[in-house]
Order: sequence, then C-alpha cells, then structure tokens
Amino acid sequence: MSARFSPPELAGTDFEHPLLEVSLGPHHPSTHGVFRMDAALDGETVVKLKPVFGYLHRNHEKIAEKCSYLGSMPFTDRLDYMCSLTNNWGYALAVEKLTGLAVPERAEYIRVILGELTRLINHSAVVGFLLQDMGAMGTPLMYAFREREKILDLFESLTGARMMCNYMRFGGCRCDLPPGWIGQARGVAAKFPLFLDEFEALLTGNEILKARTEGVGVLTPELAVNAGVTGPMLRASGVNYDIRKVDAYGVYGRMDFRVPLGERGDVFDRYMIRILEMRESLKILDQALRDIPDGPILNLNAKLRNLRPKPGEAYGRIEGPKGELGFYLISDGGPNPYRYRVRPPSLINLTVLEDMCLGQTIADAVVILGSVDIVLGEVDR
Amino acid sequence: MLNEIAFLLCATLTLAGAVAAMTLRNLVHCALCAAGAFAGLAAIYLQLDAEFAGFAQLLVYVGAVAILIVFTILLTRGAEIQPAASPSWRMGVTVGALVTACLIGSIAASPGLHGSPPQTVQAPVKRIGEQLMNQYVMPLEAIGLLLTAALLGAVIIALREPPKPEPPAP
Amino acid sequence: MNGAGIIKGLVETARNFAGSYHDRERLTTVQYPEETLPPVENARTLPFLVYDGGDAMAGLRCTACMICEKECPPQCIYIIKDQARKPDYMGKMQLQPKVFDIDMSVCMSCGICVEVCPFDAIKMDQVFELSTDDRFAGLLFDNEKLARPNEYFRQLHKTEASEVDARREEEKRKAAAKAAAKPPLPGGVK
Amino acid sequence: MSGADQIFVWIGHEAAGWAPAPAQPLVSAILAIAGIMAVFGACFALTTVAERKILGRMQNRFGPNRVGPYGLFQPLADGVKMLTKEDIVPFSADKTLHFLAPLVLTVPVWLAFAVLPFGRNMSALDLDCGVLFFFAIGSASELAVFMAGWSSQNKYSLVGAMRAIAQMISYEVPLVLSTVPVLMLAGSLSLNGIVAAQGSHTIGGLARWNVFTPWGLAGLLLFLIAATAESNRSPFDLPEGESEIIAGYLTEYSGFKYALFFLGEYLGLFAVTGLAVTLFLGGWHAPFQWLEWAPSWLWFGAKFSVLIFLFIWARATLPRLRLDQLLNFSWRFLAPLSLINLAVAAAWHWTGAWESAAAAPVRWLLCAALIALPAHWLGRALRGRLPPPRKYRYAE
Repeated sequence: MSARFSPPELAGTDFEHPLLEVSLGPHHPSTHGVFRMDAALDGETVVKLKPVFGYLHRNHEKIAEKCSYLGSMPFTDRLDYMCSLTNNWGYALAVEKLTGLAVPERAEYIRVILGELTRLINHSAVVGFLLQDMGAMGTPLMYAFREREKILDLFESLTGARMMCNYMRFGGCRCDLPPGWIGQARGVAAKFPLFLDEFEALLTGNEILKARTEGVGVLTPELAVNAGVTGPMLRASGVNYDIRKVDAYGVYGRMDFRVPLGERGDVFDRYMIRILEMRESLKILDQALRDIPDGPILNLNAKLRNLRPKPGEAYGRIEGPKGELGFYLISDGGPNPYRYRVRPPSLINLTVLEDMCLGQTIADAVVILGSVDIVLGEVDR
Repeated sequence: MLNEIAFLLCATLTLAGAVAAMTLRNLVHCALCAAGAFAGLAAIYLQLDAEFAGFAQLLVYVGAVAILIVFTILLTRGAEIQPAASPSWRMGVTVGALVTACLIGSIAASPGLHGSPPQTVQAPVKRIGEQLMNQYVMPLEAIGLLLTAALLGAVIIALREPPKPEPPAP
Repeated sequence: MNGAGIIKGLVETARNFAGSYHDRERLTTVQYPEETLPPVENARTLPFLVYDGGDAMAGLRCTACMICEKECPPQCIYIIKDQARKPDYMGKMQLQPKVFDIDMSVCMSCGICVEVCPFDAIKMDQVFELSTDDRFAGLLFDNEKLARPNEYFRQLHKTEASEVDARREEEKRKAAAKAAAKPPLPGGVK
Repeated sequence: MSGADQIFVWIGHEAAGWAPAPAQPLVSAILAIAGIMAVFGACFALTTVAERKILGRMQNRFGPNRVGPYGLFQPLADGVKMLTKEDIVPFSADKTLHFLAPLVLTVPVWLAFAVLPFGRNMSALDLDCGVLFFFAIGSASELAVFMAGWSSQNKYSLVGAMRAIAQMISYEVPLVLSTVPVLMLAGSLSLNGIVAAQGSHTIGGLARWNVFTPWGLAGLLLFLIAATAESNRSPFDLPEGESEIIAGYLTEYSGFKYALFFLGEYLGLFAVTGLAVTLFLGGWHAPFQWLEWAPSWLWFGAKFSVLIFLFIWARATLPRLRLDQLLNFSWRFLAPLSLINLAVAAAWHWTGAWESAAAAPVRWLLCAALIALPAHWLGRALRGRLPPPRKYRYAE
C-alpha cells in the first residue's frame, strides 16, 4: 500500500510530478456545509479542481411548483439561510411583477431597511467565515455573530423568527413595525460602525491577513462578466454593477449611496469591498429609518390565498448580499406556478472557483472558497 | 552490574536497529530503525559520560539525519521497494568489508583489550569548546566550509524553475 | 512598521477580553437553563388551537374548514371533520374537528396557518422545549394536546389578542343586535 | 532564604531520607520525576481549560463553565471522554508505527523537564550541557510526527506530517540560534549557570535579566516566535490547520492516542516556555532585588503563566500563514535576524565597559538600533516591493 496515490486518469501524464488527488469535502471543516472540491495537487499546488455539489439538494423548485404562491414564501427562507429576508423580497418582487401588485411606500421602506440589515449580517459573517478558513480561531466570526445577535433580535421582534422570517407578502409585508422598533433599529445602526472599526482594527492592517489574501484568487473582470458573477465578487473585480442602482427597485432610487469597486479582484479586495459595502448600507439604513412614512403596509388588493395570476411570466431580481438573486416564474393561471426557477448567486459565483484556484496552494483554495461566500442551501436548493 | 545491563540494552538497541535497517522491506521502517540505532549509539556515548558527544549525536543524527533520510524517501518514491539485488552490490560489500576491517583494527588496538584499565577522560563542554576554537579551529572551519558548499550545491540542484500555471481557459 | 497590524489586532482582542468582563454589550451570551431572554411578543414557534370557556374540546374555535390543512406548506396538518355541529361565539352552528393533528417534527414554524385562518382558531405558541425520546408519537400533537385557552393566547401575544378579542366582541354584539332586530321565524330552528 | 522558597527541596530531602542509604539517590530521582509529572500534568489540565476560557473571553463568550466551579473540572470530563472513546486504527494503517507515534512524542517531552530549574535548587538534573540536552530531546518529536502522519495512510495526515517536518526543521534553526547569544554571554550550557548569570542586580535593584538588553529582547521575541512554530500553535498551526487539512497528522487518531498527542504538544509548549523563562527572563529570579522574598518557584510560575497567556492571546488573534510564507519567514527573516542578533550580543559584550550613567543608555540604544534596523530591512525584503496602497473607487 503506497502512501502516494495516483488517480487513474492522471497517472502517467507527467512522471516527474505524480499528482495527489484529494477530495475536500463533503464533510470537510471548511467547505461551508456539504460542498466538495476534488482537487489534484502537485505538492500543495492545485493543478485541477472540480467543484461537486448537490449534497444539499432539497428539490426547492419542484416543491414550489406544487405549492401555492404563498406556500413557497417560507421555503425561500431556507434558500440562503443567512439572509431569509432578501430571499423573501426577491420572490415577492417576482410575484408582484407577475400580478402587477403595487407595494405601499411604507412597506417599501421596511423592505429596504430589512434588506440592508440582512446585508450587514451576511457581510460581517462572511468576513468572519473567511478568517475562520484562514485559521483565525473564529474570533472575527464571534464578533460578527455578536453584532448579528442584535440584528436578529430586531428581526425577531418584528417578524417573530430570527432566521426563517417569512415576512414579506405579495404587495407589502405581513405585519407592521411594533412600537419602538425604529428606535431600536436606529440604536443598532448607530453602534454598528463601532463594530466595523473594531473589525478593521483587528483585520485590515494585519500582515498575516494581507499576506494570505493579496494577489490570491484573482478574478479578472472579463472572466467575472463572462461567467455571470455578480455581487461583491464582481464589484471586487472592478465592474460597476449593482442591481440596487441598475434597477432601482424598491425605494433605492431615493437613497443616496455609493458602490465601492475593487482594484485587483483578489481575496483582499473581496474582503475590503464587503467592509465598504457595510458602511454604505449603514448610510442607506440611516436614510430609510429617517424617511420612513406612515401608511398601510399591505396593498389592499393583495390576496393572501387563492392567488391565481394571469398566465404570463416574470423575472424578479434583487441585489442580494451574495449577488443577483433572481426568481423566474411562469404562471398558467393556476394556483401554483407552472415554472419556478431561482437564480442563486452563490451557485453562479462558484463556477469560477477552479479558475481562481489554479496555481494556488490548497490552503489558498480554502480561502478563495471562503471569499466566494456560498451558502449551500442556495447552491444546491 | 547495572552498568553492564544498561550497556547491553543500548548495544542491543543499536545492533538490532542496524540489522533491521538493513533487512526490512519497507524503506520508511528502515529509516526509523536507523534512527533507533542512532539513538542507541547516543545512549552508549552517554553511558561513557560523554555528554556532549551523546547529545550532539541525538541532535544531529536523530533530529536531522534521520529526518533527512525520511524526507528523501518520501520525495523520491514510494516506501515499498522490490526485493532485487542492487547492481552495485559488489561495491557495497567491498565498502562494508573495509569499514569492518578498520573497526576491528581499532578495537584490537584499544588499550581496553590489553588489560590496561581505560583511563577516564574528563571532557566538560567548556574544554571541548576551547579545544575546538583553538587547536582544531582550522579543521572546524574547513568542515564548515565544506558543509556550506554542499548546502549551496544542494540548493542549486533543487532549484528548478517552478512550472508556470497555465492561463485559465477563456 | 513590521507587525504594526498584528499588534493592533492583539490590542483589539485584549480589549474584548477585558470588555467581556464588564460590558454586557460585548458578552451577549445568555446562559440558557439558568437565564432566559424576556419573551418577545411576536415570536413564534409552533401552532396551537385556541378555545374559549372552560371546556377545551367544546370551546375550540376551530370549525374544521380545512384551509390551514390546504395552505400548510410542509403539509403537516391533518383534519377530519366531525358530523356533529356546535354553536360558535355568534351563535352560528359550525362544524368541529374530530381529529386535528399536527406533526410537529414536520412543522417549520412559518405561521401561514395563522395567517389564513378566518376564525382566529390557530395561533403560534412560544414554547421551545419540546424534545422527546419518541420522535413519532411524541411529536404528533392531537387536538387535546394542541388546545390552549384564550387567556394563554392573550398572555403570549398581547396586542394581537386584544385586537382579536375586540373584533370578536364587535361581531358578537352585531350578531346579537341582528338577532334581536329580526325575531326568529315562528317554529323555525336554525 | 525563606522556608517557603525551599519547601519542595526540603520535602524531597526529608522524604528521600526515609529510604535506606543506597537507595536514596534513586528515591530522590523518583520523587523529582513524580513532582514534575504531577505539577506539569496538573498544569496541562489547567491550561486546557484556561486556554478555552481565555479564548472564549477574547471572543466574547464564556468558555467552558459547566463542569464544576467555573468549569474547572472540564479537563476531568474531557479526560473521561477521551479515555472512553473508541480507539480507531485505520484498516490500512501501519499499526505498529500508528501505536508508537504518540509514545515517541510524549515520552521525550517529559525528559525535557529534567533540566529546567523551576526554583532555587530545584532542577532535577543539573547537566553540564543542559541546553544541548533540551534540544536533543526535542528532536524526537519530529520523528513522532512523521510516524503519525505516515502510518495513518491518509492523504491529509501525510500532508500534515510533511508540513510539520518542514516547519519544525526550519524553525529549529532560529530557535537554536536565538539561544546562542545567551549561552555565549553566560559562558555556560548549563541552565543553572544561565540563571545564575542573570542573578545580579543593577541600579535600582533591577535584575540583570537577558531580556533587558537589546539582544535579549530581540532574542526573546525570536525565540517565542520560533517556539510557537515548534509547538505547532497558531499562527503557525499549519500541520493541524483544520480548515485546510482536517487535523493534519492527527486525522486518524482518536481516544487515548489523540489525548497523548494533545498532552505531548502542550508539554512541548510548556518545556519550551520554561526554557524561554530560564534563558531570557531570569529563570526563577525576581525582577527587583526587593522582591526576592517571594518564593523563587512562584516567580518562575508567574513568568511561565504570562508567556502561556501570550501564546493563547496570539492564538485568539492571528490567522494562519501559508506554508511557503511560513518557510520564507523562517529562512529569510528569523534565521538571518538571529545571526545578526549574535553579532549584536558580541557588540554588547565588547562595550561591557560602558557602565556609566551617560554611556549605558547610549550602549543600549546603539545595540537596539543594530538589531532594529536589520529587522526593518529584512521585513521589507521579506514582503517584497509593496504595491501602492489600494484605493477603492466608488461608483455613484
């Protein structure tokens, strides 16, 4: 029994460099769930990497085609379980397009607030996970989770659940803000910059972090655009594409915020872009919490049950924390969608994994995977 | 009495390690047995009150040489070898015979065999250091130079242009 | 300077180390069995059935209309209608469930049953200590196990319960007024 | 000296005195061994729980606090868990080596404690070449790690073992080189001799610890960094980097064997920390003359705890390096710097006459500059030409 193992299809190709094939995952500590990377290594350098997914496939799309329109809403919570509210929003947007329902202004503001809070949760946790993959003992992750708790408390007092919120409805939101909620949210938003400063003091200048991330996993803008990469990953490569600006859905058109763009598209840029985006999110939060009007939260014509949209199709997309989250619906006039399709940003961002990992070491591959920001619930659906 | 037992143990360890290193099939086992033999030798030195030599033996042979051998085995090929006679076995036998002859010669010449009690040599570290730095400074420096040259040579041999990663397919 | 960033990071962790001893903002952990968080009014875990009055089975608001069963996304509700009817709070005769089972191991706490229920009969509970060693029978709740008095609902969701109670009072009053204005048909029941 | 200072020595003497005369040396040796094993065994248990609690606090959580008061009995619970776990040996493993590896790691590490002076008259073995003994014993751990990784027949284990050996060999060089100035200036390889050399006091009663000299300070830092790497602790925990190679060479170990590895690693850390205390921090001496009344072993323990805390602190803060960066850091920064430090120590030695109030600071600053400037340049060279600081554009 030899300690070396040459996989059949690779053996003999290059006698000088027998390749070591390792299967990272599906129960590897740092594949963010049940993801697998089949990597062929020369020493510790990755020469081939095949992402394998599907271990968490739950038949989301087919279930949604058998469910009523409302019934799929709680299932969308479970796509990207870190940011259930943005998933809700994407799906609600698609159904609203399909049915032509308008959303009252107050509901739009609530959606923006919740969406940006979700972005804060997601980005801070992702940076924490990235550092976890780099071996930082989870300290940044714990700090991120500490702040996440405070935001989750807000979610709980509004929607009744911390993670699986199931809050948005077609034509508005499920319930109005409880009294005092805005004040609490302002408090959280006011303290968040302190946490960001702390985070940056811990991480941004750290020489080890810089050494581990600079120049690692470079994604060129051309490749990013060609592969359909979206979200912070695309913007870290320097491409200006943010659906909040492009579509100006919700009331984002009224918000004053900027889109940070990276320079080199490496892991450090992806880290930094997320930090900067959080700061911009805080700006949006401030404006939305200041300007939120009174009024109804649900379109009076909205039907909860027995929604039967006219035959047609609609694609609703939002700038989720991970990228463009789209829902494509075809209605045949029945009570459930004829076709239901999710465009999961994680999955599509993951397709460039091999291109980023080639020529890097296996330790880098793990970090690059961490910087892609995947949630397997969304990748495998 | 205790001394004899300890010596026997150390000697057995050394010899058994050496024999095993020669006969075992698995190269990694051989290397580890060789390390055991080195350690046994160090123990014998220590038993003879030669602390410096004993610890240096441990540090250099177990800590560095054995690891080097192990590394070489892993970097060059798998641990299993085919039981085939080496083409240069005659050379090996010759060298072995020569070394054995030298050893027998020096053992036969040692005063211990001729009945005279072995004189105890006091060699504290300080004196070894002084001797090395005064009387034997030239040989020491020469050996140092040789080793440095060997190191540089090894680096040059090992230095190979890293294969450039292929550009990602468009 | 070399290592400046590392030293900055070390200072940050040291600050958190000290801070975790005196700053409740930093040490957010709640030591669960000894401490619990104050209940959140909107919080929801699993559904329960509301009843009025003293008798749980007689006072169930549920009319076995099957809407929740149909709408439940994971399909964890199972209802069989009873043949017998009973008067509801407005005096109208309504059906009642013979069997009302919820498989709590399947329920995903989305609360859609509550939203679609036209009779305010099913509401979300806030219990979370439900672990059992029998995951099939132990987590299949029947109507007896699901029934909770209206006071319990009032206790959990104060705002919602007072809204519901006011609405029901109003409807009851209207129904009574209607009944008083329109004398019952001679000889007619129902 | 106070009674408390020599209490352990006294107990040892008295206890050995009960034995018949010919057996006395043996009995006192056994007593010393038992003492060391008991103290550092307890220390191991305490450190595991203290580490988890400190890490927890640094990460804003409680850490273990369920077993016993303040979670102090956590190690007991861990021990019971470890011992009752199934001991799994992979089918294709080399069973003998798989079994031997934890022993080869743990046994020599215990030996290393023999030469450490824990207090006045409190070293089990006063060897003439104690430092050499220490490093010689330490070299066995590399073989143990290799045995563990290779015998497991697991790719992750093998990669972990290769990483571990590469790392240990690379960091042994700065580790040993950074101790050389101390040996040179103390003129002794004996740890007791080194402690004695740091025993005198200067103005104000400040002890003459090596760490108060520029080369000593630099040496301590170099030594600590190299020691972190030698004991495979974060940020140099690549051999076990759990996010990359699961648990490295420990992947296929469970139960008691895993516990032995764990024990061996911590003991290695303790030993090397004890050596750092002895070499640079004056051993068991008090920092000021007027503090010498406190028992010497207490001083040793205090310095030891502070250094252990430093290791835990670094672990809580820093991410892990990559293998090539790790090796570069050793060969291109630590090793040259420790050589330069040697020269600085020599300069310090030659300027030994500058003892006056005016000249002493000049000497200090000069030597400090001699080591600080190369450190700066080497750091620059290591990082390569820094790219211009990144600017992030904003799109409106």
